Amino acid sequence: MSIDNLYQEIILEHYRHPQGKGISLENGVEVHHVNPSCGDEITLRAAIMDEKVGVSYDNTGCSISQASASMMWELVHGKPATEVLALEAEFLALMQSKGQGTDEDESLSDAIAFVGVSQFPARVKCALLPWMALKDALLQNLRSNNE
Amino acid sequence: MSIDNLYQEIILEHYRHPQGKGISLENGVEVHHVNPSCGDEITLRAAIMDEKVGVSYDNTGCSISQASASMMWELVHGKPATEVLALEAEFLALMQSKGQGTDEDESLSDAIAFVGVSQFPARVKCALLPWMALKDALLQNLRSNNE
Amino acid sequence: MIDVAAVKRDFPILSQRVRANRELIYLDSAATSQKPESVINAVSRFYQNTNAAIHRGAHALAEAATVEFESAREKIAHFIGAQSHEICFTKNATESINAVTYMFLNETIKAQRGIQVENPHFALQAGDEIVLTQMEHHANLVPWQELALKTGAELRFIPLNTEGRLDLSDLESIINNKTRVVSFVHQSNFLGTINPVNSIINRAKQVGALTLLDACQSVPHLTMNVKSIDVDFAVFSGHKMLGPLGVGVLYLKDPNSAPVFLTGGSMIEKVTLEKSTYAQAPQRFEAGTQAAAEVIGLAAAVDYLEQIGMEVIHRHELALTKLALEGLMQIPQVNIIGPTDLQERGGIISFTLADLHPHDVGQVLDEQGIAVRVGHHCAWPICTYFNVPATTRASFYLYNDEHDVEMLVSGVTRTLDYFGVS
Amino acid sequence: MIDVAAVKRDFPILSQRVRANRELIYLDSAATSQKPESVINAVSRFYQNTNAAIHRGAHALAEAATVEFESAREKIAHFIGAQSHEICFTKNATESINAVTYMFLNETIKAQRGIQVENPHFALQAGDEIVLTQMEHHANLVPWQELALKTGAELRFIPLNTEGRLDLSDLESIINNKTRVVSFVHQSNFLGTINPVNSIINRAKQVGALTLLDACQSVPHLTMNVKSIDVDFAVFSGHKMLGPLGVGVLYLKDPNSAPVFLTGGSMIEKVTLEKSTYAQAPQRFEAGTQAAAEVIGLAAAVDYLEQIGMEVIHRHELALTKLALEGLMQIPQVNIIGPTDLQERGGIISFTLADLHPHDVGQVLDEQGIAVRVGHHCAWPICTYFNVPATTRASFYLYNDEHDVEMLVSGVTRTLDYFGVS
Ligand SMILES: Cc1ncc(COP(=O)(O)O)c(C=O)c1O
Ligand SMILES: Cc1ncc(COP(=O)(O)O)c(C=O)c1O
Repeated sequence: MSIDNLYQEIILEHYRHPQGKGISLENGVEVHHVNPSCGDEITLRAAIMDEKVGVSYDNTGCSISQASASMMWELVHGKPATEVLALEAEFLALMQSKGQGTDEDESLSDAIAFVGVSQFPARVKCALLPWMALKDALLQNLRSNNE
Repeated sequence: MSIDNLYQEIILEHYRHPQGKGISLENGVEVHHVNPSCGDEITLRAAIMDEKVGVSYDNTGCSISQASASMMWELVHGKPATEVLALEAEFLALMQSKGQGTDEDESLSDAIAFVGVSQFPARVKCALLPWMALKDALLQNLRSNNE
Repeated sequence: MIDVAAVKRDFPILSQRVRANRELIYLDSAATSQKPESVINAVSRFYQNTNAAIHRGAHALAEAATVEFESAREKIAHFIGAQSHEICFTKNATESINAVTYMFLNETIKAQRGIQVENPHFALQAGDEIVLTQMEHHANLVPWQELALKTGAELRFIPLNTEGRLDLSDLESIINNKTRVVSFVHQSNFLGTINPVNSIINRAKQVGALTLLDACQSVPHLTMNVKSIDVDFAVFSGHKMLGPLGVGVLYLKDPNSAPVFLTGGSMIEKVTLEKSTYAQAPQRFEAGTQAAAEVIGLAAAVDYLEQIGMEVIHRHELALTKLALEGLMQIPQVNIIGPTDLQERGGIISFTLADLHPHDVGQVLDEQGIAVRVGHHCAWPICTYFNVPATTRASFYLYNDEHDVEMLVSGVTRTLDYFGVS
Repeated sequence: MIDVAAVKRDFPILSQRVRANRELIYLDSAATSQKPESVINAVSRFYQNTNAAIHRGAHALAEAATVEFESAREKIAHFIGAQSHEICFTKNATESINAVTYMFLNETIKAQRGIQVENPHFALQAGDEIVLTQMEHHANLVPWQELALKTGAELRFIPLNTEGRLDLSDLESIINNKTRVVSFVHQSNFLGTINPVNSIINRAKQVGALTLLDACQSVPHLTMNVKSIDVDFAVFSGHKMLGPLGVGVLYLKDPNSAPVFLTGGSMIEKVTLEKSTYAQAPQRFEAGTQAAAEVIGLAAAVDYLEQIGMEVIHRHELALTKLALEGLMQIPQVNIIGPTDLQERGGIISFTLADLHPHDVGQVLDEQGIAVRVGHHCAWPICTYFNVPATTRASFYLYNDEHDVEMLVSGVTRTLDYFGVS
């Protein structure tokens, strides 16, 4: 359980060069999530257009939460909503795997690197923060589409 | 620390045959005191006439609190107020003596028997209940006389 | 069957000798239970190996402490059939009940001031009714009196009958459309009576009232499942179920819609000088540094209880109660206050002895090493109803055996002798 | 002079190794302190020998438990210069503060409803002012926000300056004739600043306001006497001063005139179904079964502290703080948030490191066995003021030494290396 498992090169890379950061999307549902124990924050805007998910976000926080947001953006932006929700479920399972990984985790591509984070209970919330925000925004989108 | 120290013959005697019990005094200040942990209660009426203390009381409670009230009545009824307050202080000191007694405790005459009670912390309050009621009533008397 | 001799060996205090070198016969578990070595060690071990502020640090100890604390929560929740986030920790059952009464007070005041309330169910109006029973512990009476005084709500009581059971004949009128909450004890700590939970909760549901169960004397002694009784709140104390002092539990069926009570660190989401928002359950109800060692100790107590089995414990206590009732009732000067049969009762027996004051009875029993409780047992209205100043109470637990019961019965006879009562 | 090597041996946890077999460098005592063997044993011994419900039984154990509990109270009261009946026990300082804010709420509502109040000082009116500071722990902020919301009182704040001290230049206007209560922290758990207690209390007295001192970070670390500062309420937590979790203290200058907060058993005088009267202090504030083992453990902690001496402890911490400030300030990427000199400060140091997030800093320190705290330290408004998302915080206690400080300083350098920051 060395921290090198936590801070894998690809995570530090995303942290130094975050992808998709900055609120660029004009429409969509905006949510604001906070990790009260450390103060990490994310503002995320998501819309579903032609079944495809559009996401943009801005955040402050530790390397883990920033890298997670960056990789999440790469992974989900432009994907169908159902696929995005499945990815979210997969990522959650990965984070609960206590370092074991899951059977289906290849779908997460680079974000598999977060398996190391799942060995550090105090950091799991950091990695999950952007995904929780995304899920919240998507569900709100779907709900308002149904109205 | 056998309970025979607690239940001395004279205490049981007063418990079986309480002296002065029943509210007979017509005037005076009436107080009601309770020992919340066991439910012992005393209603006590006291007046100061010609510098002398008149007391009457009614009570329910354990042998210790009943005997204490009975002996207190014998000791203080008709005595000058200053002497009664001194006796109260003496009795309090006796009850705090943890079985050692005090230098001046002869003034308490039979009530010296309560020295045994002072070895049982949970029963000290039982013995003190009537005295606390008496003190309260006397101080209220004195205060209203000063007005 | 419980191997009581083996159980007794697990409880260091029970091998003590008291007063004039008497064997300790501990019959005061309804007040507080004794603790097995495993619980005492769980507490010490936490301080020796893991102690750190939970939910607040990224360092190794804090991480380990948080994991231990949250798995303890899971175990304790599971013990009563709840999910983790549905229970929060308090210092004792008394605080748990106050938490609920203050939730009502807070929402009532906010509604009166036109502030948005979190849950209108908690906002009372003058004339609303709160239903309790005549056999409540002060912990489940005084906080409601305070709430009624401050909100204009009114208290109503399900009455006792002379057998020491609830008289439900007027239930339909006592719990009516004005009733907003019904709060009652599962097993009476004074009488030993086990109340008909389902009848009362069903009636409360018919009128849309919230329900609170004071499970202080049931969770430690029988199998209890909050989901199957479908109650809104349940409270109990760790120290009565082999756990450490300083930890109580509040179960909430719908925790995230309940207003907050104590506020401060760790229960917040975001704070500015002017305004704060609050975290989700269970953190929402756990302000300040939590009693982690005690919670972990309580989980060890649950392990101990589960290993023996709650059904087994309940049957064991009933067997002792049968023996004690039979023995005591053969003494003509004994008057049992509470049910004299084994139907719907647990291992708590209150009695008076001739016209001896219970304080004196307890003292003579204590001289013989027998620890019972004397007084009003924090349920003064029961004394008033039965017109006794106080009672002597014996209560049994898994570490008591027939010998303890025999000592009690012979101790009572010896007490009569001591005071020369015949 | 403290013989730290000897002290460390008294704390079992400090000989532990963490992560990849690192020596544990515990620098998180401001969150919670570690416990010496004597405290851990005092708790275990109570359960092994004395455990019983206090103030409630006539039997031998109950008597012994009550005597131990009340002498622990006496010792703890004496430690802060108070009399026994002036302190009551809570579960933590957070509850102590909530107790006071709820006393205000309860009296305010009673006054509004025309019910006789116990003490009109506690009854607020819309427009009354409550003064806090900008550096309060959430525990001394959020409960007052709730009180203000429910009573219409307004919050005012003594502001921070960039040095991390209070700016008292407007004190006369901030504390004015509308001020009813002034509540503030003695030593900031975030900045290490020790506030000018006398100036603030004197001004509060001029306008007749009640005062509350949050002494969570002072009672454990310096000599404090509630009488000489003449404060109305003071609060602190046992777990930050070598004591067990689950016990806090509330000091009240005038306890018998304060309204009640938690109600239930043991705090009553007399109870009927309709109405209850309450006991005198301290029982008045101690509803339900108290955490006797923890209180007795806290008395053992006071013994330990007194044996070393609070003056000695304070000087020791200042020496370590000096060393740490010097060491850290030699690293150009370190930015200290809080006073950088030793005037009126204690052994708590918050800092940021380049633009690394404190969570990452804490993680790399932890990998080296160094336990610090990262985050907003339950004082989010300080982060907002200094415009930092969070800080890394090291805090010292009697069991830390120069070696610990050196490890911290070199650990910070190594953290910069790890993330390639130069
Ligand atoms: C200054 C200050 N006030 C209040 C508290 C709250 O103490 P507790 O969490 O023990 O209730 C703390 C510690 O967290 C503190 O440092
Ligand atoms: C039925 C019942 N309710 C409430 C309580 C209060 O529990 P605690 O004193 O642990 O808060 C007790 C025990 O004293 C009890 O027996």
